[in-house]
Parts: sequence; C-alpha cells; structure tokens
Amino acid sequence: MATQLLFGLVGIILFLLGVWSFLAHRPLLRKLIALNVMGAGVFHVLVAVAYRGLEKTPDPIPHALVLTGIVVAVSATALALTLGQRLEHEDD
Amino acid sequence: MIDWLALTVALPLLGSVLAAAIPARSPGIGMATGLLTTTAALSVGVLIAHAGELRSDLGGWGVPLGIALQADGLSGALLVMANLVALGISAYALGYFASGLRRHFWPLWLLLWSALNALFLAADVFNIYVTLELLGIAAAALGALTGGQAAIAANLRYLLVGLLGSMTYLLGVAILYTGLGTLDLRLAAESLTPGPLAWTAGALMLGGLLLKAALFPLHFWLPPAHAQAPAPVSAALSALVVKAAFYLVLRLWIDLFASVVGPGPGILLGALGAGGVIWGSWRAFRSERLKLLAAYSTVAQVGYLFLFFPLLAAAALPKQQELLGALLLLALTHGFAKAGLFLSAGLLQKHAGHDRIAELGPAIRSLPAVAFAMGLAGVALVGLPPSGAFIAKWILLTESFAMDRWWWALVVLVGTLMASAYVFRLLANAFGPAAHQDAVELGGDVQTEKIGRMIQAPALLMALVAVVLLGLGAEPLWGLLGSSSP
Amino acid sequence: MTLRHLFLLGTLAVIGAALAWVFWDAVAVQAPGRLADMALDRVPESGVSNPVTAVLLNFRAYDTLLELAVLMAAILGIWSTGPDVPGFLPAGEVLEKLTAAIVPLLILSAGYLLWVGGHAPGGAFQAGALLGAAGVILRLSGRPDAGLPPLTWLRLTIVLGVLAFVAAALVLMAAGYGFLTFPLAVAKWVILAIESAATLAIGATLAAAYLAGEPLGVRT
Amino acid sequence: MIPDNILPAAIVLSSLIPGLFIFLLDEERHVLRTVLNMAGALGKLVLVGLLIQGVYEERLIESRWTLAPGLDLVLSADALSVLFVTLSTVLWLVTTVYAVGYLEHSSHRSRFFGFFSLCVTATVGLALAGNLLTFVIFYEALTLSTYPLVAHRGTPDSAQGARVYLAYTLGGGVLLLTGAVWLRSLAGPVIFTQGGMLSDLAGVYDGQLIAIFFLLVGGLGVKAALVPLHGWLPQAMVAPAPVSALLHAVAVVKAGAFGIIRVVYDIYGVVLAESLGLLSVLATMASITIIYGSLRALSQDGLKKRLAYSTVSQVSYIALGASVFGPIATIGGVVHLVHQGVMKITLFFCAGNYAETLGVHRVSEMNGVGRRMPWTTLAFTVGALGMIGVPPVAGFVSKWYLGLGAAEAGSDWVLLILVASSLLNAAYFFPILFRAWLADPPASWPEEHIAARRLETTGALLWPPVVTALLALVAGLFAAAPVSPLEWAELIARREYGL
Repeated sequence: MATQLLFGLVGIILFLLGVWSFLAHRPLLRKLIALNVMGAGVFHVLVAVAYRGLEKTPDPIPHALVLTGIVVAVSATALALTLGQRLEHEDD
Repeated sequence: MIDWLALTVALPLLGSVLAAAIPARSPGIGMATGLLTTTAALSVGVLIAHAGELRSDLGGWGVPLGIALQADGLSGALLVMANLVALGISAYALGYFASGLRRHFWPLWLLLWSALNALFLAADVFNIYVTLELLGIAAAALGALTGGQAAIAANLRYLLVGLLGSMTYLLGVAILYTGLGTLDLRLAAESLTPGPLAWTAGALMLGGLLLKAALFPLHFWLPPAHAQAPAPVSAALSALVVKAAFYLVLRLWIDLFASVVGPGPGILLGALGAGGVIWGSWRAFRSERLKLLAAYSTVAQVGYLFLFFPLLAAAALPKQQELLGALLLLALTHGFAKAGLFLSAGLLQKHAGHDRIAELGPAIRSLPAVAFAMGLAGVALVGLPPSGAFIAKWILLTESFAMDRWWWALVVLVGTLMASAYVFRLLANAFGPAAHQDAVELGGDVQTEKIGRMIQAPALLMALVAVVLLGLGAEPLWGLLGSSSP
Repeated sequence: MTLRHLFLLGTLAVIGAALAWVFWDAVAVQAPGRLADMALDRVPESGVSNPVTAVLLNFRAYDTLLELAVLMAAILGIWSTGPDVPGFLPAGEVLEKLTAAIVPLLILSAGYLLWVGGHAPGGAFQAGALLGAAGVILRLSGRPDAGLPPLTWLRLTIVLGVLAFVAAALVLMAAGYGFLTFPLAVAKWVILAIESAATLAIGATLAAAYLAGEPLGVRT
Repeated sequence: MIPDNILPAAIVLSSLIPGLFIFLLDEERHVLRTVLNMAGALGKLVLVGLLIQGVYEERLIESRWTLAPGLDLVLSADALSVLFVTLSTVLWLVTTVYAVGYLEHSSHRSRFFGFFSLCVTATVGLALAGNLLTFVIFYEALTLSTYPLVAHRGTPDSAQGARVYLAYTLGGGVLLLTGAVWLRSLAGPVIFTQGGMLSDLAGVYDGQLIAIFFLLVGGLGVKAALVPLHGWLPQAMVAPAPVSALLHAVAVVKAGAFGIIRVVYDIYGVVLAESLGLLSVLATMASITIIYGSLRALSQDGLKKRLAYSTVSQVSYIALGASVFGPIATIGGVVHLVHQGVMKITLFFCAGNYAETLGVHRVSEMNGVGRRMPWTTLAFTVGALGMIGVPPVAGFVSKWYLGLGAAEAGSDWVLLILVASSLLNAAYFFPILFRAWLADPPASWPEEHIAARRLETTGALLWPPVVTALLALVAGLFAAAPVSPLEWAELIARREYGL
C-alpha cells in the first residue's frame, strides 16, 4: 500500500510538473519535454496500480497499457520534433 | 462470420499499408479502400437500423478482459456520416493534390479514416486514448502537408495541444481504472457511483477531450490549424475530427458521468458553448480569409452542440430522446455542410489563387456550382430552413422555452443572426458585373487554375445532403435512437 | 515569477492535493484485483505464458494493432515534411570499432528479447527498441542511412507490423473466427509471426524517425 | 385524378421542379427555359383549378410529411389559402411572360429564372401551410429565394439594397421563429384552425400570449412593411422591374400580410385577439403605416420609389381589415389582398415599360408618355385610379367594405384614416396622370431602347399590364359574380366568424 501510494503520488507530482512546464514556458521543445514528463507521471500511476504486493504477480493489464502508451508517446514526440525542426530550419 | 464493425477499422488500415508500400498506386488504392470502407460503414448502419445495437468482442475474450467495439443509433449515424463525408473528400482529393503530395496524403488519410471509425465504435476508455493519438498524429501530419511555415507552426501547436489533452484524458483513465478495475465503458458505468472518484476522473477525461473538441475557450488552436491545412484536410478536420472528439464527450457524458455529477457541469458546458457560439461567430464575421471564416464558424458550431448539455441533463426521458435526436441531427448537418464549405473554399482558392473574401467575387461568379454549394452550406450553418440544422434548432428552442430555460434559446437566436451576417457577407460576392468582366479580372492572376466539373461535385453533393436530405428526411434518426415518441 | 505563474502554481497545487486524495481513496479499494486475477487465470488460453505479452498480443491485441498504426502514422508524417536531414561526419577509428561490436550485439539481443517475450519479460517492443537503437548508433557513427534498407524496401518494412496484424486477423476472420481471435492451436505461432513483423517495423520506424525526413537518397 | 393528399404538394412542386432544371440550363437555351417556365406556370394554374373545386366542395385536401417526431410539414387548403394561391399563380404566369420580355438580353438569366421559380414555390408553400412550422419554413425560404433576385443586377446599389433587405427580413425571421417556438412550447403544434386554436390557454397565459403576438406580428410586419419595419422596401427598388412587381404585389409583402391574417384569425382567433386588446394596437400600427407611406410617396420623384411607398401604405389596408372586429372589415381586408396585388403589379409593369422603352425613371420625365405609349399609360391609369379607390376599379370595393366594417364596429376614426389616405393617394397619383396625358412630350426621351412600330413596345412587355389592368377592372365591375374575389372573401369571413 505504501509503495503503491509513493509511486502514485510521484506520478501525480510528475504529471503536474509537466502541466506547469507546458503552460509556463513558450519554447516548443520545452512543451514537448513537458508532455513527456506528464506521460511519465501517468505511467507511474499505472505501474503503481499494477502493484499487488511482493507475493502476488502484478496486474499485467496496466503494464501492457504503459508499454502501449510509451510507444504512442514516442511516436508523437518524433513527429513533433520533426515538425519543430522544419520550423527552425526554414527560419534561417 | 463477417465482423462489419471491425472491418470499418481494419479496411482503411490495410489500405493505408498498401498505399504506403506502393506510393505510385496510392490514389487508386485509396479510392478503392474508401469505397469498401464506406460499404462496411453503411452495412453497420443498416444492421443497427434492424438490430438496434451491435457489439463485437474482439479476440473473443469478452469484457473486462478483452476490448469490445459497439455501435448504437448515435454512433452508427455519426459513423455513416463520417464515412460518406470521407468518401466525398477522397473523391475531391483525387483531383486536388499535385503528384508530389499524393503519395503522402493517401496513407495518412486512410489512417485518419481508420481512427475516426475506431473512435465512433470505441467501447473501451484506454482504447479511446490510443485511437485519439492515431487521429491526432495523422491529422497534424495531414494539416502540415503543404509545408508552409504557417501551416507547420499551426499544426505543431495542434499536435502539442492534442497531446496535452490526451495525457490529461489518460490520467483520468488511470484514476478510473484504479477505482473501478475495468476499462470497459459499460462495466464502468455500472459500477461508477457519485463521489470524488467520479468527479476527478470525469474532470480529467472530459477536460482532455474538450480541448480536442475545441470548446470555447479551449478552441484557440483550431482556427490556424484548420485554416492552414490543404482544403480536403481542413474539411476532414472541421467536419469529422472535431466531431469525433465531441462524440466522445457526449458518449462519456451520457453513459458515464451525467448521472453521477449533478447539474452543475452540464450548465458549465452549456455556458462555454454559448461563449463559443458568440465568440466564434464574431470572429468568423471579422475574418478576412475564407478558410479562417470557415474555421471560426466551426468554433461556433461546436458551441451549439454543447448548448444541448444542460437541457439533456434536465429533461425527462422522452424529451431527452427528442433532444438527443436534434443534437445528432445538428452534428450530422454540420458535418456535411462544413465539409461542403471547406471543399468549395479550396476550389475558390485554387481558382483565384487566394482566399481573401473581399476579392473572391470573380472566382465565385465564374464557378456557379461552387457558389451554389457554398450558399447551401451557408444555409445549413445559419440553420435556415429547410436544412437539418433548422429542425434541430427548432427542437432546441422549443424545449428551452418549454423547460423555462429561455436564455439558451436567446443564445441560439443571437448566434443565428451572427451566422447570417458572416455567411451572407461571403455570399454577397456571388452577385456582380457580367461574366466577361470577371474573366478579365481573373485572367490577370497567374496562379489561376482551371476547375473541372468532377471536382465540384463532392462539395455540391454534401451541401445538398445537409440542406435537403437531412432537412426533409431526418425523421428515421429518432427511430435509430430508439425513440418511442409518436 | 509573475502573478499568472503564482496563480497557476496555486491551482496546480490544489489539483495535486485533490488528485492525491482521490488516488489514496481509490487505491484502498483494490478494485483491479479481480481483473488481474482473471487475466492471470486465462493466460494459458492465450498461446503465450508471459502475462504482459498475453495482454498485449491477445487480450488487448486491438490496442496494439492501433499502436502500431500510430507508429506508422508518425513515420509517414515525418516523411511528408520533406527529405531527411544530413547525417554526421564519419566516426573515428575507436567509435567505428565500438559500433562494429555493439550493433551486432544489439541485433542479437533483440532477437533474444523477441523470442523470450513469449514466456518472460520481453517482446516485440523491447526488441524493436533495441533495433532502433542500433540504427541510431549507426547514424551517429556516420552512416547517413542508419543502416536502413533502400526506400522501396524500407516502406515495406515500416508497414510490416500493421500488415501482419491485419492480415492475420482478416485471414482468421475469413476462416470463421472473430476479428483478432487466435485459435489456441495456432495462437503461439500467429503471435510470434506478428511479433517478428512488429519488431522489424518498430526497429526500422524508430531508426527512420531519427533521420527526420524521407530518405530519398538525394544529398544537397 | 390527383389524390387529395398529393394535390397541395403537387402545386408546390410544379414550380420547384422546373426551377431546379432551369438552374442547370446553359445561359443561351432561352427557348427551353421559357418552355419550362410556362409549363410550370400553366401546370400550376390547372392544379389550382382543381384545388378551388375541392375547397368549394369542402373536401379535406392535405399533404403531410413528417420532419421529426411531432414535427409535420403540412400543406393543406382552406378558403384563405386558396385565395392567396390563386392570386400568386395567376400573377406568376403574367409576370413570367413579362420577365421573359424584360430580361431578353441581360446576363445570368438561368440564375434569375431559377430563383424566380423558387420564390413562387415559397409563396405558394406558405399560402398552403397548414401549421405554423410549415409557414415559418416557407417564410424563410421566401427570404432566401428573393435575396438573389434583389441582388441580381450586381451593381453596388443593388448589393446595398440586397444587404438591407436581408438584414430586415432575416431579423424578422428570427422574431417570427422566436414567437413560433415559444407558442409551440405553450400550446403544442400550432395548427391553423378557423376561429383560432388558443382559447384553452386564454386566462392562464395572457401575458405570454400577448408577447408572442407581438413577436409574430413583428416578424411578419417586416415583410408586410409595417412602419417602422418598412425600411427595406424602398431600397429593394433596385431590383429588376419584374422582381419589384413580384415583391410588391404578390410574394413578399403579401406573405407578411397573409401571415398577419393567419395569426389573427387562425391562431389567436379574432375573439381572443380582441379580448386581449391586440386588435386595437394592430389597427393603430396599420393606420400609422397607411398615412406615413402615403405622405412619403408624395415627395418621391423616382417613379418606382413613389410606387414603393404607396405599397407600404396600401398593404396595411389588409392588416387594418384584420384588426377591425367584424366580418365586413374582414372581407375588406382579405379582398384587398387580391385587389392590391392585381393593381400594384399593373403599376410596376408599367413603370418597367417606361424605363425599358424610353428610359423614363422619374415622375418629372413623364410628360406626355401617354401619347407615346397609350396602352401602357391606360393600364397605369386604371391601376392608379384603383389605388385611389375610384369606382368601378377593384380598389373601390376594398375601401367600401373596410369603411362599412369600421362603421359597423364603431371605429369611426378608421373612416377618417380611409378618407385621409384616399386623398393622399389622389395627391400623389393625379400629378402623374396629368403629366402623362396632358403635358407635352419632350423632343426626345432620356434613352429610347425600343422603337414604336405596330406596338408601342414589345408584346411581352405590353400584354401583361394590359391583362392585369383588365383583371382589376373586372374584379371591380363584377364583384358580385359567383367566383369573384369578393365572393370568396365573404366565404372566408363567414367561415372565420362561424356564420
């Protein structure tokens, strides 16, 4: 229970840090990193939910969700980075 | 056994794979896939009309272990609309894109199509997240297709804001799963009880989706993204992508949250909708570019859809069905009309070489079918008879008077006048000096392109559907929703 | 720190407190336990023995299919923005040697992870990530194509995951099974085939994404 | 022959379908276009004949189509709708002939005749509307189909006129819509019923009913050009003459006036309207409009402008008839719907002829036109005398019944209004007649387009005003004949008052 809470609370803090950074900073790269931090936060929460104590096998479903979520986040990040780069390149 | 629900998702996926692998053949593959997918979607529509509801347990596991697809009258009607509009956009895109962009357009477009169908059929809250991302990524990539700096900037912003929305939504899903132990919508609805969990999950999930649905004041990303995209993509973004996000809000609202959160949130959504109607209409009226006008008009139209929420929450069951039918009719009408408007705008832009409203007169006059399509689409956007939007607004107005909530009616009426103002500011250009003078004026522009007849057909057809078919033939919609009203 | 920032911080702090409380409350219920037990119980019917792989490739295979589509959308989107950006200078001797040692190792590990995913932690995504990393290393060490095949073949590779998935599902549907239903007798092999295709697709996509554009082979 | 549940729909479709085909025609196919136009107009006339017979026999003639649960599009025929349908159909036929002649060489003819047909479709639809929803639908459709006609010329002037027209009519449409949905929320489906359908609500919702009445009349008053909602009408004069003829005589202003009759008699019922005190307010508004329109007409030099203000004034006779309690005034108001239409269309045709043939647009240019164009001027004279109320032209009959009705109801001040307005009518029409007949023609006309040969102008322009002038005479001379407008108006009044 305590482990779960610790992980979950860290996840929530990470998520909010991401939100803060997304809203407070203008540069697109920072926003993108902020989004990934938010994602990491959500994944923490999911991993925390999966934990069922050391004696029991963890819930495999949140684990699968996290894996899927990571790939999705990577994909979006890759596209965003490329778009951002096209912007910079055509600036100069 | 043929699983039509799954086919509407799988066929465009397969088409996209083929179009990506064989770029030279992508238009042919895309069009064939579009026809097959639309057939599958129509089959779903027909099956719903007979059976009322379809559900398919993918993998045969059943919920909560597996993922289900489901379609009822609401999602079925939107699915059919989305596929018909997408087919029209495809036919238009055949003639619209220069050869360099074709190979990029088709595979992404089919992925977008697949994501739309998947969203309308989704019954699993996590699956909705994955599908939203597919939709968002494909949409942003398509929106940036022209490669202009403004287009890239607008669509990068769109992508990032979309990610913010889906991350927020995903946290809501995580919380919901923590509390309920299921991801299936129907099972979640059975076990969700009023309380902090419902509030928090609802706020996060709906909040994230509202950002994607561009509800005022979360609409700021929409106008530049929709105005900068190539016309067929703008049409899809405004008519379908926003609609899909709205559908999810509605679905979650009806199935999950409306009964456990009290009347406050419904009123809040209605109030924000009202803000969207007024602000969107005003900005549309002030826009100097046609596509920006159309984009702001989407902000206003989304606002109208949200005006139904407080009434839905307060209405008793038979009235609720009537209102839901009207809401559906409004969404369908807007889908067809807005697609028609954007496709027309694209043709004018091609023909005139720009989309500055004040100087579009000669182009509009030399393309009467396009002018007509724009006129019809405008009639539907204002909500004048005989369009489907008129029927929908009539019901909305009547019910808001009947339920002593006339202030919602006031918003609709003011919005109607404002919409007339921006639509007819545009249409006034259709009247001007005799044809030969226009030819001189147009000929002076080197960017002018000849517009064939075939590419004008989709815009006109969609505008006609919005005004004639949905205006005069909408009654079966209520049957589809299982209404028992006489 | 402006007033706006302070306001934002305050709001986020309140939201955070609320979220923490709700999470605390919800965790105590242990609601997901039942579903976890059900999933673990039915792993033997899935054709694999690693529960996470069972969820990913069978129970919730539909999610995974769409996730592969997301990956495909991203790379197609990246390609639509224009040709790839120029690579790095060729590596020095030390890096070259290191690369020559590491890349085969990565590929080998990927193969291992792919195979082991059936019964222990591992699987297509981990394996694909290693392949992608191999591509990134190659690119960093001066191979402009990141070791990827020519564009025509690369196109086939990046769609391979979705193709295998959809094809398997449609073929089985034609044979009378439900969409994404893998009969137990063949489930193991179907899953392995899909995973292999997905590994290649993921690896190629990640490496190709690193090129930040369509590798048309034209250098300016 | 044609089943009674199809006939009303067929009447609406008889102009809609040709109209849609006309849109698709190439600009140069004018023979086919004229054939389509005439086929639609004549076909509609035949169908209306069948309708008249059916209503006379008191058969239930109704087409119904469900738009949404509880929302029906209903086209049905009663005595009042038949009157308006017949008027529109006959005048459409004449105007089509005139428009074909008038627009001989202008551009965008397919667009013009397409919207022209849609405009008549909308008019006939709202005439046959069996409930308020249907009425609102066709009322808005009328706005939409007339807007392109007003804007047709494409000049800055016409763009301005069209913009003003649209602003007024769409604004009016929103008022009407508000009243309609509010009423529906109180009373359920608002079906036009002889004697009214709101008596159940009286006494409970009086305040709301009064507010709704003013919303409805406000919305209808825009098209009926009730002061101060009349501002669009003089501006819309920039439209081509056949459009002005149609707007002023048949379609637009009549739609408003007809709607007011519907609201007073078939929604509220004249008894309820009287007891809520609505009639006297309406009568006051109508009277102010009558006097104001006439006063403004006096000072206009532009012929069409003068006719436009005359319309403002004359149409309100209809509202006045509806707002004086008693069957005789009702007869006067209803019959004026027809009489004003026939007379005013004559005047506009003539004004168009002067402009097309001689380039004469102003009253001050009209010296001696009677010698150059005697037939046109004769027709104009008949129309003008009718407007003033000189027997035996039809306008006299209307005013006679209005006056008699006012006397019967004890509203002596209405008599005063009638006398004053007739004097004013005379004051702005007689100078025109004097100039036309008695003054010497100038050496040359401002812009002579059509040389006088056997006829003073082309046949298509000449015959329509001559025919409508004859109709105005016949309607006055044979007012007592069995199928005259007056007889029909008496039938309507009998049924409304349940006599």
